[in-house]
Amino acid sequence: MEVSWLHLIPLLPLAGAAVCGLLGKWLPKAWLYAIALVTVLLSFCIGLTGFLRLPEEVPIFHEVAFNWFSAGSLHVDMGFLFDRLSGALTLVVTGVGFLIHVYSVGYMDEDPGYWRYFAYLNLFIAAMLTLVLGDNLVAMFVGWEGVGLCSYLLIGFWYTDEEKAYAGRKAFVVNRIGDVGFLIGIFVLFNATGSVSFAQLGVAPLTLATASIAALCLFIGAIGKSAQLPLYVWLPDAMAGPTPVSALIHAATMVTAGVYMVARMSHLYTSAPGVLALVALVGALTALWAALIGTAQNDIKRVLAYSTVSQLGFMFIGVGVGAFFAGTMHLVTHAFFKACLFLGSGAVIHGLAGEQDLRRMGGLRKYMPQTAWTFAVATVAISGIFPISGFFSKDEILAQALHTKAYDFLTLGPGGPHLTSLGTILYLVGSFTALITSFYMWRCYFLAFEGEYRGPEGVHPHESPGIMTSPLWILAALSVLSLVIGLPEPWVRGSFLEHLNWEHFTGRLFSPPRGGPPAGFSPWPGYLVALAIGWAGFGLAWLLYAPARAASGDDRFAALFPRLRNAFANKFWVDEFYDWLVVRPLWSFARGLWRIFDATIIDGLFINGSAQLVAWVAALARRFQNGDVQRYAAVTALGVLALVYAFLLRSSP
Amino acid sequence: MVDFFHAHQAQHYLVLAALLFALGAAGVVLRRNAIIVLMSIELMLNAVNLTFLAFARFPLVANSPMQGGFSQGHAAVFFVIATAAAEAAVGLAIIIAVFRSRTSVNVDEFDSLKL
Amino acid sequence: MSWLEAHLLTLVIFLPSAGAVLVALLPRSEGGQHKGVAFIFSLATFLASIPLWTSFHSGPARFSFEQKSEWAPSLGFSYHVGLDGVALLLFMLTALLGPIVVLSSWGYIRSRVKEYALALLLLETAMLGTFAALDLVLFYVFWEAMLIPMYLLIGVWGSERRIYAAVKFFLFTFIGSVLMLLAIFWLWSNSGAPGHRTFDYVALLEQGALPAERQKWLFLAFALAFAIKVPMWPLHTWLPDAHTEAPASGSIILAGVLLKMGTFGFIRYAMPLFPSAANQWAPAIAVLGVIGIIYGSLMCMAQTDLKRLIAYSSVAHLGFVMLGLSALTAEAVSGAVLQMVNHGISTGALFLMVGILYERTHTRELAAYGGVARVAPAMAAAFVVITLSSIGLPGTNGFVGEFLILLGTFTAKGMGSWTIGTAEFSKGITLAVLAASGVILGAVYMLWVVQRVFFGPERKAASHGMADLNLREWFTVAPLLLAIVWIGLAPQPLLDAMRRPVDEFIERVGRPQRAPPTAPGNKE
Amino acid sequence: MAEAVLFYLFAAGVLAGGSQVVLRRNPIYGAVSLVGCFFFLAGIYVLLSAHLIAILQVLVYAGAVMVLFVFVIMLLNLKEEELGELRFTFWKVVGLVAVLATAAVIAWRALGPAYPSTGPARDNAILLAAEGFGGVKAVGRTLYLAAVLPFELTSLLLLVAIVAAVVVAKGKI
Repeated sequence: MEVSWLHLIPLLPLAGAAVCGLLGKWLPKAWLYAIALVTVLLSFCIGLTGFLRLPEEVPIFHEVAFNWFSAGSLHVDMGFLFDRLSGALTLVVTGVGFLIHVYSVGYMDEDPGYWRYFAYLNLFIAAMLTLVLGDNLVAMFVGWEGVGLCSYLLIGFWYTDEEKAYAGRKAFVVNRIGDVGFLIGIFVLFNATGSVSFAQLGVAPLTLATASIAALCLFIGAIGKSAQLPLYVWLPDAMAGPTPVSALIHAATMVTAGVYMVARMSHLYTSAPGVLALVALVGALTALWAALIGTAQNDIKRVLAYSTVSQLGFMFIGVGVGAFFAGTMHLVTHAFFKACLFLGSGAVIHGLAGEQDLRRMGGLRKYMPQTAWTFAVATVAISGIFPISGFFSKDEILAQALHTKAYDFLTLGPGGPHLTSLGTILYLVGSFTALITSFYMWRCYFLAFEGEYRGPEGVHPHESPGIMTSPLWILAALSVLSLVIGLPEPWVRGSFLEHLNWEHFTGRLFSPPRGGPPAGFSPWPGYLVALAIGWAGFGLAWLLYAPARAASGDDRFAALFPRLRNAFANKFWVDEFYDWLVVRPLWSFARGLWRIFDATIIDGLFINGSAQLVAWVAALARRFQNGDVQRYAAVTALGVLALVYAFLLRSSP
Repeated sequence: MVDFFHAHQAQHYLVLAALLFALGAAGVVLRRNAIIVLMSIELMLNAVNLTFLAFARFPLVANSPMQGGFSQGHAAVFFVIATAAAEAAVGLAIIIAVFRSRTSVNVDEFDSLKL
Repeated sequence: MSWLEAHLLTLVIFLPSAGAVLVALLPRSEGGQHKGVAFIFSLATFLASIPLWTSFHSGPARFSFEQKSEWAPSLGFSYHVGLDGVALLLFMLTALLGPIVVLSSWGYIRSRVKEYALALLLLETAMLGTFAALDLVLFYVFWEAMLIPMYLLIGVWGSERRIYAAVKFFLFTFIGSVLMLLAIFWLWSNSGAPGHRTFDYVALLEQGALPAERQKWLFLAFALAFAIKVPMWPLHTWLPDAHTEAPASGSIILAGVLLKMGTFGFIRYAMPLFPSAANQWAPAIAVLGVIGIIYGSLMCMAQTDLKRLIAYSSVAHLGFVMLGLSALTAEAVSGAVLQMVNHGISTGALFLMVGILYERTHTRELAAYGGVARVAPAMAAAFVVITLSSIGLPGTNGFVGEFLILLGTFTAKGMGSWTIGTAEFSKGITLAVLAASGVILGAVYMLWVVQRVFFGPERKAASHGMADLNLREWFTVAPLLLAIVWIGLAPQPLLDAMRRPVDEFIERVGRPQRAPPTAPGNKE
Repeated sequence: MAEAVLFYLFAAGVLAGGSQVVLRRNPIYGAVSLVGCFFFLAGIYVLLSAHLIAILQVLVYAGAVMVLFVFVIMLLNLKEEELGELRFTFWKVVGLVAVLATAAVIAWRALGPAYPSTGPARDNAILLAAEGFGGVKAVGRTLYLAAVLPFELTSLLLLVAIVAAVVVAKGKI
């Protein structure tokens, strides 16, 4: 259905950003907060209204705001597409975004750059909404790069700290690498179909080769944006930004854009099963890789960052096995509990006057009970312990991986072995990762909230004000309540909950994988295993980091696996490896190229060399120009003789 | 009259002009005194004038292609004379100016033009 | 058509010259009246050029606002001016930059102010004339006339090594121009019987294609002149020196307009006049463009001098433009033309900002900067926005241009392919992918600059109470910022204006006409 | 016949005067012999029917210009030791040889077959003589009709020369 109000959803926060950014310095604080919050809230309300009024038969709202640019055969509209997927994500973005705005009012109140902060935050919401709502790849790319920009600005928010500024730059550049992949993906699709809009791409017939290349290129974009191997390195560093930013951008919304894009392009990805398998594999590897690193981090935000990378890996397993609904469902639930976790960590940091080191926390449950409770709820959710949302969404992914038929047609090379067992491998890796996830999340909880207070002297841990704790409670509640969208479809069939069931809800939205969706399996075995895994992780954490002796838990862990833990703690030396492999060689190469090629060969040898040659010739010629007029006259006479000779004796008969 | 033309065609005048030109050129090349150099230049100019007049008098075609006919040769001589007068005036002025600063009129001592 | 309408273009072109006459008549003095006159006249030029934009519509005529007066009919040259969409955009850009340039060095230029104002005004007329000329001699006259004021701007009001830079600039440009002049004469002598020869661009264009063998050499002669001006790798080394030594106003003109002369020359003269040669050389030019993109970006990463760095970034950006022009698809050429405008705005603005910084700190060393954002937040914000435009972030003008160029190149099937071993690589796709890496490198070096200059702890240059943008500086920066966002959000009017000339360009160059067969045995 | 005698007489005078200019060490003798040379040259011009030019030669050259020379020579009043010796250097010899060779080539060529004794040149010359060729009227018509622009420009040239001579010679104005 064509409507004319969709553009308001991203436009309102954008207007808020403009007002805050241009006038914020002079506006009274209260006004500024009001503008920033109300614009987001209004967007949420519009989104909610639209969501509830989506027509049943064709659940799509569509609007072409204006023709952005067209040249040759290319036609790019600034158009918006509001269907069940983008609608739900709009609600998540504006909803969680609004809560984080509220939280930020408390968190950033004392920072002199608060107006800048809210401008960026609103700009981010606008960009993210453009990404989600864009009805074509280019509009999506606008949001895609826009969120990257906001991420850059917010990570480097405290720009006087060189390291934080560097982290922002790193995030942007690494994202750019992915973005270029995304761009090339757009070009491939345009080259093949002559269009960039989802509506036409969703039905365009594509050859396997084109689909694979396009899917691969777009996935490179997703790898960058969603921090997957090998481009995940920016996300942990991105924790340099204010904590609410980490919650909103680097956990709940922006980083999930890659998952959203793959789901949005399900038609393309199901046409390229090889790339689909790659998506799942990358997701699984990243999930495991980041979870392992997460076990040995001491910065509370870094633990959460690696857990985000790991959870994103889970989502990619979900979309990679063709279960787009499972991946996106985890996206939604993850948004709630991860935002809750990050905000909780923010409250901890706030209450400890900036302390982020888990080793210098402990026993905080006594000082900040609300934070501790909500943190615990979210930890339960992420560990996949029954019955909170994470359990269902994560298990749905694993179950879909185990039973997937997406790879049935896939062989390893022409005539090679079939890849039917790939799903099982993914399941095993995913389950093991779930175990580790549960372990490190509980470790984090125990270290921070249980045991004795080990923090710095003179700091009085205290609970945060209500404006910060209330979003925590709401998010914790959402983490619990969102379990309803993950209940297995057979359980809710017929009841009013059916409409809330994610699989049912998004049913017609995604193209099924080539082998069709897995059907007719019982969820119970998977649930039992998952339950066991969740508790096992908790148990392991308890063994090593039991509240009473949490402080020495790391030592016990190190005693068990000394080398492994060292590798985890050093993040597998990936940053150092990239530095050695790419960063430093590139800069040295640039300098060498400049000195040797540009300055010496082109400029020195050719340019100044030819000038030098002219100077030599001139120096030679100068010896004849000695100022003696009579010698000039003599030479002239010689010339006249030559001319006369030539004219009179040579040329005429 | 006719016999005279028979005996004295342009070539005699041209040879005379060549010799006069050579004299002037030799003066320019050989003499150091700037005034004499200038006078030698006048000689050369007159040699050129002589050629103009000779060719104007003994044309190879019946009608001149130029407007004004063969008198154009005379017009050219007229301009040369005017130019020569101007040149002599400026040249002598330069000689005076140089003599003031260098107290010499020897051209081989004037070499400030060299790079 | 009223008299004013018929002569509007000429009036706009020569309005700055009128200002120059006035400046010349004013007595030499210490006060600001010379700069004032220059500002008023350049502003008036811009205001007078606005009707050109508003009343421009692609009618049946190829060129709007055309005016032709005989000059020397026996020699075949005339005063013939007119604008098509492409020229109009660059013309408007020049008119917009005019007053900004005058304001930019208002406080910095303190010596020989009268001559300075004269040079700026004459330069503006020459630049406007170059874009509007439709006669090769007129074009050449304006083209060379730009050289002299620019040479003086660098050589008189520049910094330490200004003489070296000015001479280098002059010689580079001049060497190319001379060959172009020869080619122009050749075209003229070939354009008809004696007495009926012409230098008129339109007439020459309509005469049809020359033999391919001839086209090759003539194209090379024109292309060399323009390639130096662009500048294309490896003829770029005059640019860093000229930019580094020139005063801010000179740098803005250089980046904003003069470099466009090269690319404009390609799209207006070199390629349409010699279509089959252009078609034949296009892949080579595209390769040089891509080399320029990557090489220029790498050079940026190696610089320690702020202005030199931005100068090298021009090499990269102009590489994009050349790539787009030589891709010969409507998308890429449109993108290239748009990118010319974009580069003029954003790199002009970058040099403006650097000039503002330099005026305060008197250093261009990156190492001396740091933490400027803390003392001058508005300056930092403006710089960041310009940076984003320069690295082509969506929502700014840079994105649309780069996107169209890359997309157009990617889909350029006419370029053929390279064969390496058994694998076949489409030239368009390969070049687009390589060029896209420039997008990454662009972010690397520009954000590095932002961090180095504005972020981090306050270093030497920022410490002695640096003032934020003052009102005059706001007046110079704000129009450019507005243009960045405006073109980024609504580029369509610009694309509409250039549609017709771009289509004609593609029509002519993209599919080469059958060139008359060359002499037997001269098989190409 | 008389004309032939006159021609050789005048030619001898011209060459004698010219060589005195080159060979005389003191410029004042040179100047005086140059005047003589110009007079003889005027005679040659008459033989060529260039009556107006011959008169101008005497008036302008032998009169005005040479007076200027003599005046300057007197003004400078060079002393004996300032006159300078005639010194032969390598380049002077080269120049002299080149000059003589040039004259020889021209003379040899002029005496060659380009102007046959009979033929068009002779016929044309006879025709021309009948038309008052070289008189004031003929030359004047050419000057004022065909070459009026250069003629007027000459006045400008002379003006410039006057100004230049004053500026250069005066030193300080």
